[in-house]
Amino acid sequence: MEMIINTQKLTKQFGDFFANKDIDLEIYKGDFHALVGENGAGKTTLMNMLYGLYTPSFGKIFIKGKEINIKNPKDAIKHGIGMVHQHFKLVESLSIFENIFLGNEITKNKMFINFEKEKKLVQNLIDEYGYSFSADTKIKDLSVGEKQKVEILKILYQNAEILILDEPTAVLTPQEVIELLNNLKKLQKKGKTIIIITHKLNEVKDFSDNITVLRKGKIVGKAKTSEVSIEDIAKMMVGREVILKVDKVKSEIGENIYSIENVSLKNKTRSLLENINIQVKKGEIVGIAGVEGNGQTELLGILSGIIKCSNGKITFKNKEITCEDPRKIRNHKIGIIPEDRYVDGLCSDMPIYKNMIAGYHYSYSSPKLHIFNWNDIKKHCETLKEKFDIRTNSIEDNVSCLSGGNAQKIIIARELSQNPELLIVSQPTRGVDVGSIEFIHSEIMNCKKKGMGILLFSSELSEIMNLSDRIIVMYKGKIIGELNSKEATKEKIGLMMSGLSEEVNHNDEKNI
Amino acid sequence: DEKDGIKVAMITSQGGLGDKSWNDSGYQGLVKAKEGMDIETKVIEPKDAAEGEKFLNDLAQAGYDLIITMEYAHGDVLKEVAPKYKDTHFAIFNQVVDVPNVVSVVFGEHEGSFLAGALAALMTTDTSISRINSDKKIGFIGGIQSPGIDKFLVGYREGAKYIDKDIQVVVGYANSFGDPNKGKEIASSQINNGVDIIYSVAGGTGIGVFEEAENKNVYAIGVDTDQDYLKPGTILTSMLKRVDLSIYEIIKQLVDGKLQNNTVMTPALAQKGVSLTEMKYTKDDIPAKYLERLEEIKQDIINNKIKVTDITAK
Amino acid sequence: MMKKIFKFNIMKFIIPILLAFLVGSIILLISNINPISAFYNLFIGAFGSGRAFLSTLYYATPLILTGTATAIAFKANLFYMGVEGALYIGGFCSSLAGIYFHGLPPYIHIPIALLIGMITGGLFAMIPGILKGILDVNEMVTSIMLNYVAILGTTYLASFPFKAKDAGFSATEMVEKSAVIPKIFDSSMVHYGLFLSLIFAILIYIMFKKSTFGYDIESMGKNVNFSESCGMQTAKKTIYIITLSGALGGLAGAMEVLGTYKRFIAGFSSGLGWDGLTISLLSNNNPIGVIFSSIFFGGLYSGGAQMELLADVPRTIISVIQGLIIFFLAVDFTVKRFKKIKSR
Amino acid sequence: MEILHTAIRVTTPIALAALGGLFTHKAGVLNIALEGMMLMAAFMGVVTSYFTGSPLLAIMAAFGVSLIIGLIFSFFGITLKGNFIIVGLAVNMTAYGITAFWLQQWFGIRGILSSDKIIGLDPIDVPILNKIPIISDIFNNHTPIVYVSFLLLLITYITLKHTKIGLHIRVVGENENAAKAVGIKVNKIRYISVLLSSLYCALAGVNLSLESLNLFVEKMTAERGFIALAAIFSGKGTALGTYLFSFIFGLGETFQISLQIFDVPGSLIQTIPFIFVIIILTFIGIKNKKNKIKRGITND
Ligand SMILES: Nc1ncnc2c1ncn2[C@@H]1O[C@H](COP(=O)(O)OP(=O)(O)OP(=O)(O)O)[C@@H](O)[C@H]1O
Ligand SMILES: Nc1ncnc2c1ncn2[C@@H]1O[C@H](COP(=O)(O)OP(=O)(O)OP(=O)(O)O)[C@@H](O)[C@H]1O
Ligand SMILES: [Mg+2]
Ligand SMILES: [Mg+2]
Repeated sequence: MEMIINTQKLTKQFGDFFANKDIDLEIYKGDFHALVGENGAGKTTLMNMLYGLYTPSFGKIFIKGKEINIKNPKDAIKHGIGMVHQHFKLVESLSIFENIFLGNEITKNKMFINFEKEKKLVQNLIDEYGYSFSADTKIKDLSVGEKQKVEILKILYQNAEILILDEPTAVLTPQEVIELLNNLKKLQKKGKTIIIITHKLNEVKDFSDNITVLRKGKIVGKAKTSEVSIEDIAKMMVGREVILKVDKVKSEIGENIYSIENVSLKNKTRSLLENINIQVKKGEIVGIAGVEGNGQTELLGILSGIIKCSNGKITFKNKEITCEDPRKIRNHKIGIIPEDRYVDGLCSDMPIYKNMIAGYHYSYSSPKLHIFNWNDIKKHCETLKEKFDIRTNSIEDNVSCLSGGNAQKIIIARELSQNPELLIVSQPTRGVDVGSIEFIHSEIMNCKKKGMGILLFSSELSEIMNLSDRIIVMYKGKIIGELNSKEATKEKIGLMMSGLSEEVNHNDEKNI
Repeated sequence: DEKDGIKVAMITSQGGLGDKSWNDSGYQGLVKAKEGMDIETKVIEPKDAAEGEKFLNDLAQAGYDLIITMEYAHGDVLKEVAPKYKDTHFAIFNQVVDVPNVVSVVFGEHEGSFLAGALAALMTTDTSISRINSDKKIGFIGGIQSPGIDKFLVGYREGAKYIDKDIQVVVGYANSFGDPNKGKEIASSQINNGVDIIYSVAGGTGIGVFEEAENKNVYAIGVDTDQDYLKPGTILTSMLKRVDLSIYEIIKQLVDGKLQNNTVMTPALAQKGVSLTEMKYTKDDIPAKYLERLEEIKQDIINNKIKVTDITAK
Repeated sequence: MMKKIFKFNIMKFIIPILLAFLVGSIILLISNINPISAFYNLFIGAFGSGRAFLSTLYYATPLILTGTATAIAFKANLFYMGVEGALYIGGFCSSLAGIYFHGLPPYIHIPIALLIGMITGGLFAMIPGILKGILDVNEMVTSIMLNYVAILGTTYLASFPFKAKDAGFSATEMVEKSAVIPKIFDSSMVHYGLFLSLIFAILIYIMFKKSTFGYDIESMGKNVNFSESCGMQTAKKTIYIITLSGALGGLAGAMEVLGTYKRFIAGFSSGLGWDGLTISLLSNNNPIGVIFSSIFFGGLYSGGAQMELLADVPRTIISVIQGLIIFFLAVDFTVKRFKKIKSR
Repeated sequence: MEILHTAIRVTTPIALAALGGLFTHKAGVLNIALEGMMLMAAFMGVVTSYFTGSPLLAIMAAFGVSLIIGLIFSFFGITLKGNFIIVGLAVNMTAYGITAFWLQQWFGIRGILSSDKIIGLDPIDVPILNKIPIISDIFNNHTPIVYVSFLLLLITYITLKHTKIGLHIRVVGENENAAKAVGIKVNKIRYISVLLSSLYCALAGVNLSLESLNLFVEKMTAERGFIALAAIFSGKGTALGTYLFSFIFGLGETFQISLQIFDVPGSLIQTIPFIFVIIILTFIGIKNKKNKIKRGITND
């Protein structure tokens, strides 16, 4: 088989730190290649070098056996490399077709953009791949999954032969994941080469042909997928045995501590949430499932105090806390782990130790003058760092230096160290490696054991099913149904998530 | 070092040289003195009024014999600085600073402006003059509204009312002494309102007033220096404030050894400290009877038959 | 510890100054002025003698406050540019306190007048603060607009209702003797307000480093969404921050009025607020940096005056050279300019 | 009608600077140097007209000097990554100084350069327009650059919305990384946007010095550059909004000037345009507030 892309001793150094060292990557034409490794192993760095976003410190890149020099993304595109980034590189205010043609516009008289033609071409492409959106939708109106599709369309349009996807499935719903991977398979059949980075090992097992494993910037293993098991891959990555599925712990389910009653939210044009009613008991994990964009973000916003609801009532331990701001909510001993860790959860440009006290910083300061004793705080943070196994040189580094998994652990450490009585968690393991998932899941289980009430938002069905005692499914801003963990199956939940529920049909009839 | 020649320094007011009026006029006096007498001169343009105190001290210490400050706001400072340098003379304008070695010069701008107002009033309804309409309206445009500027306005208004009680003086301010575009717009607005003679007391802003007066074929009146030449025929006259003469005079007294302590100079009409120009370009537009009338008024003011209000007087 | 405070290393200042002098020299040569004598006088006038240095400190005194004021807002990523306006309001109101309170001893009169300057400056700043905090109206626009309103308004007040009877210009009466901030030395204009400026800069520095409010400011400057999610109540904090910034601006105005002019004079500030803005940016919004940058600016002004006095350099060229120096200071020549593209 | 005619005249320099500044605003460059660019252009225009008597050459010279300032601003701000605000303030400070200095060096005068040798641009009586009743009172008899400014409003709108370069300018400002990822040269686009703003400012400067008047006065731009910036932000970065807010300033200013005819204290009346803008922004803020569901402030 022909080698389409390979590297020799490819190395990337940031200061004294080797993000990649002596990488000899080998990828065959038509391969469906999975690149796996812990958070911070250097996967993104390696791909960014192939795509011309980073200049290698050392080493060579070959395409079809020919050494090439990739100075910028344009060069990469020229050589048939396309990349979908971990953080999308789309311009929110522009439409889909404008994004796809960005940098490569079709013009009249070399000046005016031929919007009509661009739109038509893109619409054809969209139809060809059977997507449901229209070419002139603005990116800001798309769901994450749809944005992903736009990114893929973008590189397909560039006629890429090699498609690099950096954690494409992290933000997708199960259906979307299947759809994406099947699409990629189709592309593979058309002769494209796929390189995919993912932390979800079942995807690796089910779809890839070959695997390369990175650890601490070096290749620690290469394998044919068919010859290894998921456990083997996990072990290669982490360097030890990993428990992939935490066992549900039995805990005393106590009295009701948190109830959401008839919560609704409207914006100027439409209703975003309608009559949400949820109760959480002590020692209980309630999972909220649903396709992204069905009101979970808004509900989480209300519960964590950054959105004021239009109607309804929220009580915690029989005290009404509706519309309180995040500070007060936290003061009631409610821990919040927000959905987007780099937007709401962390401040990337602040040191780790300052992030570790955020939201509780008032209580770390002296009572009268509100002055910090940073030395004490740093000591405290050191212990948190040890306890939660946050891998970093120094807690004085900025969060931006950390990998996703370690960044997430900061939030978890911060919220759990306050011993909350209720934990509101959203997407706790998005983009996090298997080792860290194991850790985070077991931490959540510990909380349950201690009698905390937990409300878990996740787009990861397996996560919801593994952890929750009850599962609530949201659809179009409403609760479409609730399942007991025993009766829940992937299929049942999946159906409800797509809006197909007897209850809903029932309700709709009533409404008419 | 007293012996090696007399050294004279001038500190400009905010706005500095190039204002085509106040500071420039003082500078002319200095230049003229330098030409005629054996003196050394220096001009300082401070960043702001506060820097003045520093310069007053620095210049005195550098051995200047006479330090003239054009900045009104230096009055306070001078009260503190001047007593420290008894051998140095200082000069200040527009106020009386009661320190022996300070020469205070207070111009009678109100008197000159009275004449300007009277002339404007005489002209504004005489439709036999081609640029004049029948409205009894004349204009006044000031730089930044302040008592110093309103001293001109009040004299001007009184002069106009002296001729005809019904004359309306339309007033405008540009909030700047250096925004000619705004001067132009204000003038334009006044002219549209029926004004046909505009007295501009606004430094560089006034240049825009003249420009618009020329465009719209009406008259303007300049100020401080002889600005008639800027728009010959359009600028009816300028209200001269002979800062140059006073400065020359002070320096001359100093050189002649006649400069006395506690000098207060009040150059007004009588002292020829203020006056209207000879109207080189516009004489023929103005009916002779008006010029005669103006001369009478001038004499009346000098003889104290007409009292003009000085709003800055205590 | 020291190293951390003086994060900006000395080369960061020297390279731009040398470059500015190089370009400045060319301009001076073209205009037939000896650059060596000009720059010699600039330096001597700024730092060459005790007297010169005191004069430099005199110029630096209000700049330290306006610089710190700007730093507070800018650090929180709030583009409040209204320090100049607050300076006028504070200056004017403190002058009234200086004039109309009689019979107070200096140790009461001065603090009261200064406090009134601070409070009124702060209240004035609260307008853009509230508009931003509550209605999300762009603070840069409103604060620039209000600067004009402040300058025009105080000019009116000082020209008419509160004009001094004996002044031939727009100014209030002199403040009572008991309200005048005394000079430190008889021979120089620098007054005790200098220490107040330094104290405030240091206090704000400590606030930035040590207090919860400083923490909130830092995090708002870096990520507002995060700050809101952490319960910092960004709307309310925005109002506090802008008000505090305006209060320091008001204090600067009050100090100018009580220490330098001893009365309010219409249009007295030759852009102290704007210089403060430049200074704050040059110092990376760090109050300790602001102190040093302010002294540097003070030197530039003091030396500029000396250049004018002794080297016969016209004022016009001095502002060109001062502009050039700021040009080069804007650039960090010590940073190695390698091509690096951040992935996030 | 007269008021509107004047308002358009007063608006023109502000609107031109603002529309130019819009390009930089969109490209993520805070261009405080608008003021300095205008001033230098006003100066060079007058000087060139003085020596050549040709308004056309004067405009060319204004373009030239403004572009040079734009290049210097870009070099320090974009290439050397200096802080845009500081670089912009430095440009303004240097421009104030250097125009005064050249006046002194070349003409031996300070303050004002005024002469019969300076030929300006005169108002145009537009053929068909002058026949339409009310419209002609407002729109006829303006100077050429006023008409050019209308044209530029349209061109700016179209450029930003419909052309490749306009799209790239917007993208660079909104999401630099996205631009880089598709190979758009971010610095190049920023240079272009600054130079475009230079061209607009050149026209604004010429309008001030050779259309309204035939002269140059030190600092004659009188902070119109800052007003222009305010117009851009108030107009939420759209071409129409920017022009509209420039016009609101112009109208407020005209209104203020007309009101001075009555005897109200001048300094107070002069605050009208500024207070006017704040009030309008407040109303917009109140309206937006109703549609906002999230707590806290946003950073724009
Ligand atoms: N621009 C940079 N400057 C300095 N260090 C960097 C930079 N980019 C990445 N790193 C470091 O290089 C290491 C590898 O990062 P990389 O993003 O490639 O990890 P990854 O394998 O993609 O992790 P994840 O699974 O969390 O995405 C990390 O330790 C990271 O902190
Ligand atoms: N546990 C705490 N919770 C909230 N604020 C605190 C706490 N401890 C200290 N503070 C401090 O109180 C300061 C004053 O804040 P603020 O005026 O918002 O308090 P508040 O009176 O509780 O406000 P509110 O009326 O909105 O509840 C804050 O800046 C913060 O530093
Ligand atoms: Mg990665
Ligand atoms: Mg008349």
